[in-house]
Amino acid sequence: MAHSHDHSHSGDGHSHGDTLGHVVPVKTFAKVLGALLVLTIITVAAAKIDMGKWNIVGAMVIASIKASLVILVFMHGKYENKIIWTYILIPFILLAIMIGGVFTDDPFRDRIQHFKVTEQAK
Amino acid sequence: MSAHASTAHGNDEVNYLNWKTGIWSWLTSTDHKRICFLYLFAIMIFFIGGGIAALIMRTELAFAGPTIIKDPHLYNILFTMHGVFMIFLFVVPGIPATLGNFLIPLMIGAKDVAFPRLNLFSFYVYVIGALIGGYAMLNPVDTGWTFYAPYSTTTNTSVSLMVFAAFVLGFSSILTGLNFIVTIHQLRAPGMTWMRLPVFVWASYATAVIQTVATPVVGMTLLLVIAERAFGAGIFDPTKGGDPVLMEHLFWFYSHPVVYIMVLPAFGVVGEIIPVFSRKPLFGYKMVVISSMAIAAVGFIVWAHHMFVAGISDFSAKFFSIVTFLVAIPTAVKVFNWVSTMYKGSISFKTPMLYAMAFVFLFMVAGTTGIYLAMLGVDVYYHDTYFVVAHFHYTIQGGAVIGLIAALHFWFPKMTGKIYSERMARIAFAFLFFGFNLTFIPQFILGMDGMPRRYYDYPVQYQTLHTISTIGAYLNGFGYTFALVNLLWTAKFGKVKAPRNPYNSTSLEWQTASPPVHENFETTPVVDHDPYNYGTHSHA
Amino acid sequence: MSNAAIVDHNVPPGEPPHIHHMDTPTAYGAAKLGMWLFLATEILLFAVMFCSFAIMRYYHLHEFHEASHHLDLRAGALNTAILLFSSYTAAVAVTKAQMGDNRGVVKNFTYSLLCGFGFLIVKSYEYTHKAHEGMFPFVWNSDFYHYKNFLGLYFCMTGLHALHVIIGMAIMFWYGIRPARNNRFSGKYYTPVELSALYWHLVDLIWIYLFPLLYLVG
Amino acid sequence: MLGLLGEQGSDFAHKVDYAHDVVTIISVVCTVLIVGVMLYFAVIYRQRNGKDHETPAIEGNNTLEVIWTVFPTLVCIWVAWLGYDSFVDLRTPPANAMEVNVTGRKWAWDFQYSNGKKTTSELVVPVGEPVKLIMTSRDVLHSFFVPVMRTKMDVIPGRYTQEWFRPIKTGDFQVFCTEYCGNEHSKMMARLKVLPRAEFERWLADDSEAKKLAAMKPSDMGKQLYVAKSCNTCHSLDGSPKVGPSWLKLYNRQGTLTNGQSYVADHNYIKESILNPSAKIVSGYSAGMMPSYDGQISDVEIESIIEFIKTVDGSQKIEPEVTLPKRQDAGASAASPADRGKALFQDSANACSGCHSIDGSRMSGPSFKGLWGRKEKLADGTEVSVDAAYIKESIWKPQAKVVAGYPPIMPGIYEGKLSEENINDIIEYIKTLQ
Repeated sequence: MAHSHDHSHSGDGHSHGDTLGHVVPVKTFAKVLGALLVLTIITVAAAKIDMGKWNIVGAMVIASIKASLVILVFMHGKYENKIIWTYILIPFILLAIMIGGVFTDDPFRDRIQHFKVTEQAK
Repeated sequence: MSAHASTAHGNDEVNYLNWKTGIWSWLTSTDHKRICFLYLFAIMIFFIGGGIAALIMRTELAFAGPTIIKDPHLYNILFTMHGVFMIFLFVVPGIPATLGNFLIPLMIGAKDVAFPRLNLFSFYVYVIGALIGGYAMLNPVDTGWTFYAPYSTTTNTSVSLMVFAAFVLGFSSILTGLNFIVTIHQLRAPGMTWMRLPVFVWASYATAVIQTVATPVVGMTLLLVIAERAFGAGIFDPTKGGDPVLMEHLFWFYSHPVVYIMVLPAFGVVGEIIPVFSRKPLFGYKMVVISSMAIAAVGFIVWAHHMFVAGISDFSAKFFSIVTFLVAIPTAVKVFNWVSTMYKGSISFKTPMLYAMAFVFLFMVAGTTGIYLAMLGVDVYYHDTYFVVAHFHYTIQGGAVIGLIAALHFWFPKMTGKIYSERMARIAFAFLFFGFNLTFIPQFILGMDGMPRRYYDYPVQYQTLHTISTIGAYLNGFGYTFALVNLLWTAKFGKVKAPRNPYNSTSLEWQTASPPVHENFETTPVVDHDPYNYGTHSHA
Repeated sequence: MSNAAIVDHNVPPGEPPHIHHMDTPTAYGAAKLGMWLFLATEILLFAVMFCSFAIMRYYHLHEFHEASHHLDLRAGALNTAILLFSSYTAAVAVTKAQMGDNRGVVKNFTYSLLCGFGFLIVKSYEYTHKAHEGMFPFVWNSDFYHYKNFLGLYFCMTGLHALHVIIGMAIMFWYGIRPARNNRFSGKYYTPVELSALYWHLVDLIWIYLFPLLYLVG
Repeated sequence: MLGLLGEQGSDFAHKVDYAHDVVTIISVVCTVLIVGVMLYFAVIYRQRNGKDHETPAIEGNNTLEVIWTVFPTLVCIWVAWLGYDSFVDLRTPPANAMEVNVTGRKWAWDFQYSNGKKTTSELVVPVGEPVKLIMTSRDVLHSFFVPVMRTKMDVIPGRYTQEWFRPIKTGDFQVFCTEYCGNEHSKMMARLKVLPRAEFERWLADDSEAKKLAAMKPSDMGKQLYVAKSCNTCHSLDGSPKVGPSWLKLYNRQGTLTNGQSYVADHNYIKESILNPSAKIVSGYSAGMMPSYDGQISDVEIESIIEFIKTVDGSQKIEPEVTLPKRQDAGASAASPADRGKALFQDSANACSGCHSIDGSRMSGPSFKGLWGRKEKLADGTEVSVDAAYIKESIWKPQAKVVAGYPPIMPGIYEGKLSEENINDIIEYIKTLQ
């Protein structure tokens, strides 16, 4: 709440010369693209190895690294202010809450014996 | 307290109401104040529609056995219609889209919202949603407003259309919320610091956040219901390996926070009204602000308290029960602050103040009965009984709708430039308040006796209380009609012109003309004090 | 009691409405915040399906594994590369706009558009193939009945994603390419380019998660 | 304490009620205090003579803020604990609990005991012993709510949920469905009958009928069921067409359906047709005539009926076959209204006799013997005396007033099929069956 009272600026403190926002050189983008493609290959390769339930963890970790790269560089996230970062993070937090909340339910449900309607009859 | 500086510039003749005329100029206006009226008229249609549905239902329920409705299917349609109209089409856009639209720019000293055209667009999205919903009523839905699977995925009424309408309406809600967030961040007048924002703006901000980030969840959930119906996606339908309880989870993930979309702005309204009529600063402004944000945040982690008997795991039920109690604390803090604001005040009982005080009482009842429903063992008994119905109506009607009516009375002079008849407004208030309690207190008792909700017919032992409740409903309906007709009549034919600042308020929206000029302020305001700048500081 | 000082500030009287509604940096900040908020809602739209996916996978782990092998991994990987590349060109377009290079904007957004088309072509190839095999809505083959939960989600997720691809392409064309051809953008004004690109990156972002979930680990 | 929730029927009810009463007292005290303080302020600090008096600019008080944040927190913790505590009991059935299977369906409750005994809309349990209900649904969500037991749980298709209670007193209690489930949601009730132990044992052991059936050869059992389940009303064994297709050489018969597709009357087809009669209608017959036997018939019974069908080759004699008159224009040929009514009753096109006996024996619907003027207890607990209006309503709108203890399975096909005159004739006929 303690952020700038000076509302009339965009809050983007990284203005470069003429432009309103930060200018990222094309070369940086190219490097990131390379990294993303390499990470994709790693994901595919990692999926070929059977690591049980760690497969999905690994895949999600790599995906999250890729997503962070996209947000930070491609989407100029690195140069955005706190407000925007709040709203970048909120959906991910809510997704975590949603999945976390739903998973307090299903894995903990009583496994009631499938008595009997059928068993009894047979 | 004076507004001399500005009256010099003021031109009372030209204002936002008359600077352009003709229906077309209203329908295409991007002026937030005019859009407020567009919404107001649109939602009132559905308020009346939902209200009539409620009265028909109450009439049917007045006596045991089939009375005026011969077919239970029709009854089921009516309560679905009542729920869908009241929730998706009336209360959710209720305060935010009408008064939020009107007041946020005025209160923060802006000319308009950040995206005026988007604002108008979201109104028309609302209209499209409403039209789709209306079209769906040709084969009326009978699922209840909750659209629980697998009933909703198997009934042959037009559920797909109706939930699509709800999806579209959600889109409108999202765009409104988004607009407000950006407006409050970017367009505050010079000197309007965050801690000088009126609590209504804070409440609206919290509301807007919920609108923006919760609504997509229900939107997608409803789309998945359509997918289930259209091609059996196998997500919610148990016969295809889906999980109906998952649908409940996702539905309540939005539909619990939506309760705060409805009621938080009403908190804001009460926080505005009480200081003005007590001539006191709002007691504990900071805590009121923090509690608004806390309610919005906690609202996202308590949803499964709607599902204690839905077949969720005991662990889940226990977890969600405990976090639910977290809501009680900031809400209690708010009530304490409102009441303390009146301490040593100079209290006048204009109609808005009567509504605000009624709100405190009704909300105490709503809040304390909410405690029962958060308690695991007790909720098992009360779940899906009339106790829940009564609690919900105390929260939403006693909270959000009374808040809306209070706000309409309070800001009426600003919105229309007219002064309504205080006597008529008080008579309406009396009917409304008395009728409301007469409707729903018997329903609490019915709930204690175990009467389940959504029953077309009931065992005879419940009849007396149902009859009383029906009488109350009619009084309540009469009160609403009276209040709204009074306001509408005054707006159209009223003779008494409102001054700039009829209540001697110190917050910004009262410092401009009544009604305001097209771009709100004759000159950009510079704010140098708190919104509730009342009373004398003791120089001890 | 202090006055509510209302001082003439900076707006000359008689201005037409809304033209000077906000000054340029404010408008830029507002538009960007608005867009990010909108992207947040989009992510939450997909969040529901990710959550459903998690639960359904929990219940039908084995079926999900098997069913994911029925998807065309090469098509999925190709589409991933296409989208990553298109995201890169979209990002480059923003830099070009910031430098006032309108032709660069047109060129790079056109690459992105073409990639979008490529993505859709591959996707429709996959869909037709699935329809052929009887793993498609309305033509379910009962042999694949137990894959229904996976495939239902697969079609909901990729279908909605494809819809976003189409919307993203329309936005890039309408708000990016079209005005750029009229040399509208400069270092002072390139908001539409940045917002279109942001939207397009979101499409990529979602796919980054969809690809391993659907095609790889199942 | 306060007894707000009414009669307590289970041993944990008092715990729930205690939690409820504690929170009631807290709520009332808080509401009265807050509203009282508000009104007190309103009175003593009211504006006088329409003029404002000077007010202090009090902006807050940290001590107070802390107090009224901490105090509600403490109260909430206590109250949450009370709710939690009562809930743990509600959800912890003792290991030795007697299990009863409960199936919810639109719109009735079926119960099955571990010895195979089945009831509909009536759950009988012994007093003083824990009962665990293992519940599932056949169609949509339902919820099994026994107010006196203070317990409730949703019933979900495709899954089992459970609830339990230990009754502490005998008597008849109400069971509601509290999860909205469609048109007759408010009629989806059941009785909970708590009996003394010995009486319950007797009731449970009374399975003479079931035992006799179980001892039989499947095809013989099927033959018995053919009559007991009223199949004979609509399906002949000699190839003559009735309301439904004949069972003569039915097994593996091939033919076309009303939708043009072909069918083979194999195991699956027959089973489906029993459980979901409208799914596949043989060409030449109409849908909606046969009530669903879903929930009315066990898998074993279906098996034995199929075994019986396999044996039907035209040689079978149907011993208790009601001699049905040939289909006729019922109204014209008979003389008195009662005779016309009798003809309508026996007319296989109406199939009344499939579910209603005329000798007082219990079938799927109430017997017509002595029906006229009888007081019937309805499923919703109200009473109705059988008069012309009730019979008419029951024929045209069978689900409107279902007699307690009977499943709501009568098809709603008679409106438009039977005229008012026809019904009057039937009423005259019923009057003769005293």
